[in-house]
Amino acid sequence: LPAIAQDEGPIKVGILHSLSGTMAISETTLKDVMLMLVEQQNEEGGLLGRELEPVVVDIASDWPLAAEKARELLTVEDVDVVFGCWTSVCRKSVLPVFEELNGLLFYPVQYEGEESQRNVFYTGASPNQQAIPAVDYLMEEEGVERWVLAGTDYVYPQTTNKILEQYLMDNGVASEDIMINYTPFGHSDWQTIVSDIEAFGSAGKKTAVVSTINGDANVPFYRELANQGIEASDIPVVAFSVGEEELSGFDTEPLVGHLAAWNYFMSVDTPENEEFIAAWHEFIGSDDRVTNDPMEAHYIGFNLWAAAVEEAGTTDPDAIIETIVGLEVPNLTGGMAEMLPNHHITKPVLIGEIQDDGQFFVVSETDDLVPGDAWSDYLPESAMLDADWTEPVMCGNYNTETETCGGSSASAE
Amino acid sequence: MTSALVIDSLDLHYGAAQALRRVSIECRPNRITAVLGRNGVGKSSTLRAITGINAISAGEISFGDETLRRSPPYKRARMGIGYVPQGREIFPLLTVRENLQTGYAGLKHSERNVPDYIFELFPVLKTMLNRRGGDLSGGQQQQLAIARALVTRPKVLVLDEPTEGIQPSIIKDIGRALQFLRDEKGMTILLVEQYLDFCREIADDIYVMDRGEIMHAGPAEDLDREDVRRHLMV
Amino acid sequence: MSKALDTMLYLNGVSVSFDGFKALNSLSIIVKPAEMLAIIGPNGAGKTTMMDIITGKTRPDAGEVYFNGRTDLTKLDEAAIANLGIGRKFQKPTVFESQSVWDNLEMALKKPRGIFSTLFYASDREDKDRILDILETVRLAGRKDDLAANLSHGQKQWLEIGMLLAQDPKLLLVDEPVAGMTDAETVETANLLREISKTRSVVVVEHDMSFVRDLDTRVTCLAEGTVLAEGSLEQVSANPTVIERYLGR
Amino acid sequence: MFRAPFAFRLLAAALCLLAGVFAPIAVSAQDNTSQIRELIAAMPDASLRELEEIVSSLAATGNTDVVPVLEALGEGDLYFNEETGDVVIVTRNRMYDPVTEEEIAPVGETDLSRIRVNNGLRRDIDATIGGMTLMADDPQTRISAARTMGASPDEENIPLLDEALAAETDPAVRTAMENARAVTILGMPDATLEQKRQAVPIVSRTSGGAAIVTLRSALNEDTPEELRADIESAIAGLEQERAFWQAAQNVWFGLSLGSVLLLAAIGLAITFGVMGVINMAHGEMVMLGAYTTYVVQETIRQNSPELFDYSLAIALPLAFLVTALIGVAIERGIIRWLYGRALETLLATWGLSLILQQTVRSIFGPTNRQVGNPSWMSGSFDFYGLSITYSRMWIVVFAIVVFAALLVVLNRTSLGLQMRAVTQNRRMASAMGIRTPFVDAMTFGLGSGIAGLAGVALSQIDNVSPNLGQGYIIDSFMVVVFGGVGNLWGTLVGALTLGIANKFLEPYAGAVLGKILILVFIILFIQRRPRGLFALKGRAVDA
Amino acid sequence: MITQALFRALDKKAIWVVAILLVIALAVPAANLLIPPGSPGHVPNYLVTLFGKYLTYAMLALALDLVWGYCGILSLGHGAFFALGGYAMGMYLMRQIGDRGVYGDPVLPDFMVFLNYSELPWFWQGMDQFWFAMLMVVLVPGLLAFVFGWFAFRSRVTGVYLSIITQAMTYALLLAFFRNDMGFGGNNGLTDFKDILGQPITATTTRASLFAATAIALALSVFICSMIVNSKLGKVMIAVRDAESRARFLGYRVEYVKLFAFVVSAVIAGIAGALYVPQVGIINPGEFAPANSIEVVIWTAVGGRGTIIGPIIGAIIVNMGKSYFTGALPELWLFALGGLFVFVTLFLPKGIVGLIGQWRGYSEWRNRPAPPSDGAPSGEAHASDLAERGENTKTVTRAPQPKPAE
Ligand SMILES: Nc1ncnc2c1ncn2[C@@H]1O[C@H](COP(=O)(O)OP(=O)(O)OP(=O)(O)O)[C@@H](O)[C@H]1O
Ligand SMILES: Nc1ncnc2c1ncn2[C@@H]1O[C@H](COP(=O)(O)OP(=O)(O)OP(=O)(O)O)[C@@H](O)[C@H]1O
Ligand SMILES: NC(N)=O
Ligand SMILES: [Mg+2]
Ligand SMILES: [Mg+2]
Repeated sequence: LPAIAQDEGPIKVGILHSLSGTMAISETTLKDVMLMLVEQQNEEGGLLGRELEPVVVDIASDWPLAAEKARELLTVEDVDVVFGCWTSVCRKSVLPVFEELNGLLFYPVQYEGEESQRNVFYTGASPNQQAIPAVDYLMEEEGVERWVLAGTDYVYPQTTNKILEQYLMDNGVASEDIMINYTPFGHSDWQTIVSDIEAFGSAGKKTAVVSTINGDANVPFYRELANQGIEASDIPVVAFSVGEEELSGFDTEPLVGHLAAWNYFMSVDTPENEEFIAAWHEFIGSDDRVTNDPMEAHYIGFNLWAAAVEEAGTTDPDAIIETIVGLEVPNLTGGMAEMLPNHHITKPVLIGEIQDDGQFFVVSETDDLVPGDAWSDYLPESAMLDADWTEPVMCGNYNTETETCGGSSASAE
Repeated sequence: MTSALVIDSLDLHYGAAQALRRVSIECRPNRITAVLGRNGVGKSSTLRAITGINAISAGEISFGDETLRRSPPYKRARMGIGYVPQGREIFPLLTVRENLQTGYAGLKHSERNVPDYIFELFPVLKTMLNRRGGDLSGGQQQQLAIARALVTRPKVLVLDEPTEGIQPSIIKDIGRALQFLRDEKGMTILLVEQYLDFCREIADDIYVMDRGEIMHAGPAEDLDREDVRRHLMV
Repeated sequence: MSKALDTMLYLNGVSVSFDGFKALNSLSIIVKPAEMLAIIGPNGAGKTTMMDIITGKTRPDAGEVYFNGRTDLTKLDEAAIANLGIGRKFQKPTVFESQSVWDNLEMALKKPRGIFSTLFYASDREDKDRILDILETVRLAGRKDDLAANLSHGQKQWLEIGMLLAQDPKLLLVDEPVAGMTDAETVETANLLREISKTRSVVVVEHDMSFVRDLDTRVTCLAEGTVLAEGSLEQVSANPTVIERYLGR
Repeated sequence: MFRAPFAFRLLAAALCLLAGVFAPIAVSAQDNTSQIRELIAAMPDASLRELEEIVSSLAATGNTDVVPVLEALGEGDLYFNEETGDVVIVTRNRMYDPVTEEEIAPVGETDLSRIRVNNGLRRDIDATIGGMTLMADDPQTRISAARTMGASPDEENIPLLDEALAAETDPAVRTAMENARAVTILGMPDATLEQKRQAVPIVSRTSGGAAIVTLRSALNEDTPEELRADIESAIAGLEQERAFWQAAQNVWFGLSLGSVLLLAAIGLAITFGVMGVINMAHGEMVMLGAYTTYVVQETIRQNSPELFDYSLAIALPLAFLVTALIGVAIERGIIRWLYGRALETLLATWGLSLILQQTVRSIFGPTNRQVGNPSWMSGSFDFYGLSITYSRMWIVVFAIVVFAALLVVLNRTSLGLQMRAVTQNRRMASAMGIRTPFVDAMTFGLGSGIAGLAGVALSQIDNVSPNLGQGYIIDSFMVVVFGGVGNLWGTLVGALTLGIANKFLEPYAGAVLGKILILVFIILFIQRRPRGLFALKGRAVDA
Repeated sequence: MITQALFRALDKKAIWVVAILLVIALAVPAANLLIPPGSPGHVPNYLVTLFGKYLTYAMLALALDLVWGYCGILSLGHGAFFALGGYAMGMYLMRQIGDRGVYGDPVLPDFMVFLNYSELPWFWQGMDQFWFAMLMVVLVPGLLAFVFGWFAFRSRVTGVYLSIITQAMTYALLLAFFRNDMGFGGNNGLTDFKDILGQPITATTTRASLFAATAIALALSVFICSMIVNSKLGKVMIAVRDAESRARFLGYRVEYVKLFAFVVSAVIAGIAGALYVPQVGIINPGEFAPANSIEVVIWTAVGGRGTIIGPIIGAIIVNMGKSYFTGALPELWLFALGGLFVFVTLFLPKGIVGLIGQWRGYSEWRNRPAPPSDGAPSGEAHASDLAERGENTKTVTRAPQPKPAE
């Protein structure tokens, strides 16, 4: 039986990130952290007495290539699990492959939600674990009444902003107090937009910017903010895609006080985190390197998977999918991350202010862990949807009103 | 110094095709040497070998005491070989003035000017200094090409069909000018020409080529010999 | 316009200037069917510019240009003009360098020029014979399969003449055909053109007076973009201004 | 909005302190020093809410001695010693007592922890300091105090402002104070009609969006008719003015975007425009220039931080040299085999660009590198109704200088002439005695070097990452082609036109659609002028 | 006449290519489906899809070569036609999902439900019909090429100017398709396909059929291109490439010649895109990225421009290299790929195909004395030497050279 032969070899861990192209800037670190986690696990004796072997591929920020590489990992390399992707389009493009070949994908980045797939585990935040709490904070703590929703023109910002817009309106914000602005990927000239924000913010009401601006465009955006003198005390910017790694690209002194909402900050003071950072610095060979939220997501994802493997006693995807739900592993901020039936996890939500050393100072933290919600409650078309990959529902988009499982999975049964 | 420019047994190939076979020419100093021959016999190829534009596969080119075989064209130009190519090869986007100034490259700073006699010879150029070379008429370009070569103060002037496309009165002027350059400026001149009357008038020595080979060498008077003329017939 | 009626080429009051420089200045020229006109004139007189105007390369600022009595050439583009039956040999030989001598001629051959007629064209005996004929005439038969790029300067001139012949135009514009040719070739070219001019109209520009003499036809001398003198070669070359400005002493 | 450099604020604070010593108020201040010390000592253990209370208590002492400590708190310069609990102010190179300002012998850094603040607290501190510094000696401090009051109007400030105005002689400060006072009055429900009517022209004097907002919010149902008329006409006037300045501001944004495009494209105007090399590695040259800046700044940060403000001046020649040398190497190694085969240069330089990107990624890592703005490149100033950031302004100036220099090199020097000659006819140029290999190498080196210079400038506004060049390569080609290949002026006008057009479209169409429209515009424009804006005409071209 | 043209299309080289492709079209699916996994000769599913993808790339490269190699139009926007064909197919596949989407809407694709579309936008109408979608696959790229080409060629936009506006075109489309409001799924594009023509898209038989269809389509494209370039029209195309204005003076309507080549090429590219999408399972705006189109140019150059087989070989080799290196040398593969491009330009100026001709000329060349070792002419000499040593056929010995400073 091939299964036995397989059990003797190493357990293969696929790492599917962009090491070149536009996304390399964010994803290379995730590849490194995965290598570190695998190495650590091997030092502890591997899993099920077998060694782990990382298999790294470069998807080169090219999404059809990502699908090809996913297929290669699952069929040619026969990996047992894959950790990968950053962008939603990457996930979308590999998802059919994981479904077809029944693989396992751990996806570590905050995303727009509206998805739950049997073979995918979402260890990043869904909108209710990041965006909504951040807006709550601004409303309550900073008394913000006027909102700029600025984002890069793609699905994650569009969806998040749609959810936020609905949420703000539900909270009594008038539509003229919401300004929505989209920019292309890699936008580098922010003069007009920043001055528009300034003008919008000088209407006498406390104004804040909710930024879903993606990776590369952030540096010029924040630089323009600083140069045009928009200070956090006037118009705070809260970002969902700016972490320690993005901040390490520029001088944060003029940006002190701007905010970010994540589920992890490097500055969080817990023993687990301290250990993680120390290990990271040692692994990467530099004390200057930062850690960030998606790295923690991989940390959690990897540990959840490892726990599931130990518990199930096999790496068989079906077994893992069954076992992993309900497992808990510690996160780096002092709590436990639980894999929920909808394949999302529980997370604390932290709001941090940028400090002049490029770190965040946590100014707010949810009291409880927030369970990730696959289908937003703030959107009419998904409010009644639910995901549950345990018996008896076994469905990624279960309609609680009609009590049927919609779409693809229904017919797949 | 007995001779200014000697080429000895040149072979030249274009790819696999041989264009020149053991071509030897000796240009006596202060003389005008003319090379004649029908279309495609290798006249231009010979000149391009001398200027270094085409690489030769065998033979030797020497200029004074120097051998040129391995020198790139700009070194040869700086040694004193001035070249007027067939088809003019004006720098089309440079103005007439700038076209002339390209000849300054190998000159000392004090020499960087256009000798007056050039404008006397080609007055039209003076009126067109700011026009782009490419806009000139064919004949004007030809005049510019000759002028440009003279700016480099050559010791040997190599001209490929310099009268092509030039109006009769200026051809006469060019003839007089070449003689002037030979006599007054001590230049050695190597000329490829189809225009027999012109050659007869100004050349001292002639070489006649056919199919990549030198078929005849001798004084200009030989042009009237029947056996020589036959090489020029169709 | 009415004056144009029985002409092959009719230029009246044509002017063109480049950045203020008047290259043609109210030029008027008439060529009748089956007539040859030789044009001489100093360098820069505007001879080539005149051909540019006839073939649609340059648009005149003013003046009339008619072909065959009625077709206004100033309204047409190069391809349309060529298809009317006006062929041109350029002063600087321009051929399709990366194609063989044969293909150059085949493309020039007078045949439908449409997309689908060229796509489905198959050369017949007649076409091949015609090309072989022309190859003989221009003495390139031995090099028919060589790339045009590998021809010498003079051979390219000949190829261009060949292409002009292949087009079989009603009006031939020939710019300096004998530049770079030996004397013997010059004579032959003159014969060739004379032969052609029995059925076609030909405009020849040349600086070679012996060639012009061999053409034995009407001569027009241009200078500064306008007609300086007209008549037989003897008449024109006796004109003192022509001597002064063109022939020299 | 003007952000005073930090050192300057510190000076202001120190001056305030001096003022405090000599001012009459100081007499009473003496006796609450111990209270201040107590409050400060409580800071390390306080929560954010408690800190807020401490700040207001400190303010309540009315003692200007607290200004430095508040400043430091707001700036994040206030630390406490973890062992002793002593609170100290730490700036880049010194550490001192928050009250006495006496230097303290440095302790190991690990023993110090910062007292954290958040935005809310920072705002409180600003307001507090504003109130306390209205009478400061330094006019700039007084102006910013007045501005703070104007930004958050509070009835209680009126007496303070009146007092200050009575003593104020500096016209600029007076203006600011009068404005703050007028803004406050307009917002006061119980101010008299007369007071309000007087306030209207004062508020509208300052122009800008804030004035309009103030005036608008002064309007409500029961605004008296006369006042309403006053306000409405003032608003109308301001709106008009604003429309004008908005347009002017757009032009400026356009110019500054244009100058960025110009810088990015101008090296390409040499390697592509003059030499005809389809140089896909141009963007990587820009990137290498930016990394040179990074290396220079890193070296300075490590070795002599005081030179930081000169980092760009040092980086410029170095970046030019580094990229020019790489350019020369590329030309000698690869490009020179490809002359006359322009399209092959596309292939080779594309390969090169991949290699260069990956090399940089291997050496410096894939993430952004930190390149800072020297102080003279930070912040902004107001020029009439325009807000101009220093970084953009210097980039505009720099672009113009580079352009002019290049123009001189190309058109006025013999090297420039030789460059053009060589690219138009390499063989003939050589036959004229021009050392073509040298000229080729110089030309490519120059184009690359200029790309490197552009990299230094772009490092000031954009990411310094291995992808930096990719972001500019397409735009650069668009600019060069739009302007007309081979024409430097075309590149200039092309860059500025595209920049300005972009900035005028952006407010209406949004950044994405704006960009699409620009591209469509380029496509259509090229139909009209198939050889670009500054097309070369005549025979010379199609010859 | 037509039969003659067809006959001519199958010249020595083309007939081999077509034959090989047809054999592949049969053999690979057979080896995949009939030979059981594990036995020698079995072609795994993974390779079937992978090579299916390469063949669509080969088609795209061939399409580009028709306009670039033969007609001198360096299109830096050919990816746009490919992507448009792909989107048309993607729309069909999207509509085939029916009510199996996550929101279960019978008509609207998920992303539309999510973006509050109340009904299908007009341009999605009819895309549920296979024949209509296939018509669009051909028509949309063809029409865009026609309109774009009509204006550009009539305005005599040439050389780099044309290249750059084609790049602007694909860039503008990239930005437009990124927009969520366009109704094409924003940057996520179209994905999660279920069936094609009623067959499950992930089924092995479907995969094998798609592969066969691609190989046949490529064979057909080769046939069509070969017919064009071997005709007199092909010669005129080369004439246009080398001396456009001279061709005009001969009476050829240069703009129509170019337009014809451009439209045919765009249609081939569109069909390639349509075959690509079901095999990779996603179409997203990234396909419009200018860099993608440049890559196509590079495949063509690597293989050998101005030949029929060159672009096919180039596309397959470069992409095989990419597939291999991104797995084997994930951190260094760009060095390998970049190095390959530099190497090819320097040492194989006529691409891989030219290598053969070069070998033939090698012995002759070896017997020649070396050209001068240093100095200016070497660049020229080198280039022309290689050109000479290469094929001595009458087609394309020289590349069309846009003049530098024009
Ligand atoms: N670049 C080239 N490549 C290949 N063959 C060439 C090349 N240039 C010239 N030839 C061939 O070499 C031979 C000699 O050419 P060359 O130009 O030297 O002739 P020429 O005597 O100058 O003729 P013309 O009087 O026509 O100028 C000709 O047969 C020509 O076809
Ligand atoms: N595009 C242009 N820009 C400026 N001047 C031009 C342009 N085209 C032609 N000229 C000028 O117009 C005049 C006429 O040129 P043209 O080529 O018609 O002369 P030509 O009679 O053919 O002379 P040649 O006998 O020397 O060939 C010349 O002086 C030339 O410099
Ligand atoms: N999921 C994101 N951030 O694209
Ligand atoms: Mg010759
Ligand atoms: Mg002329």
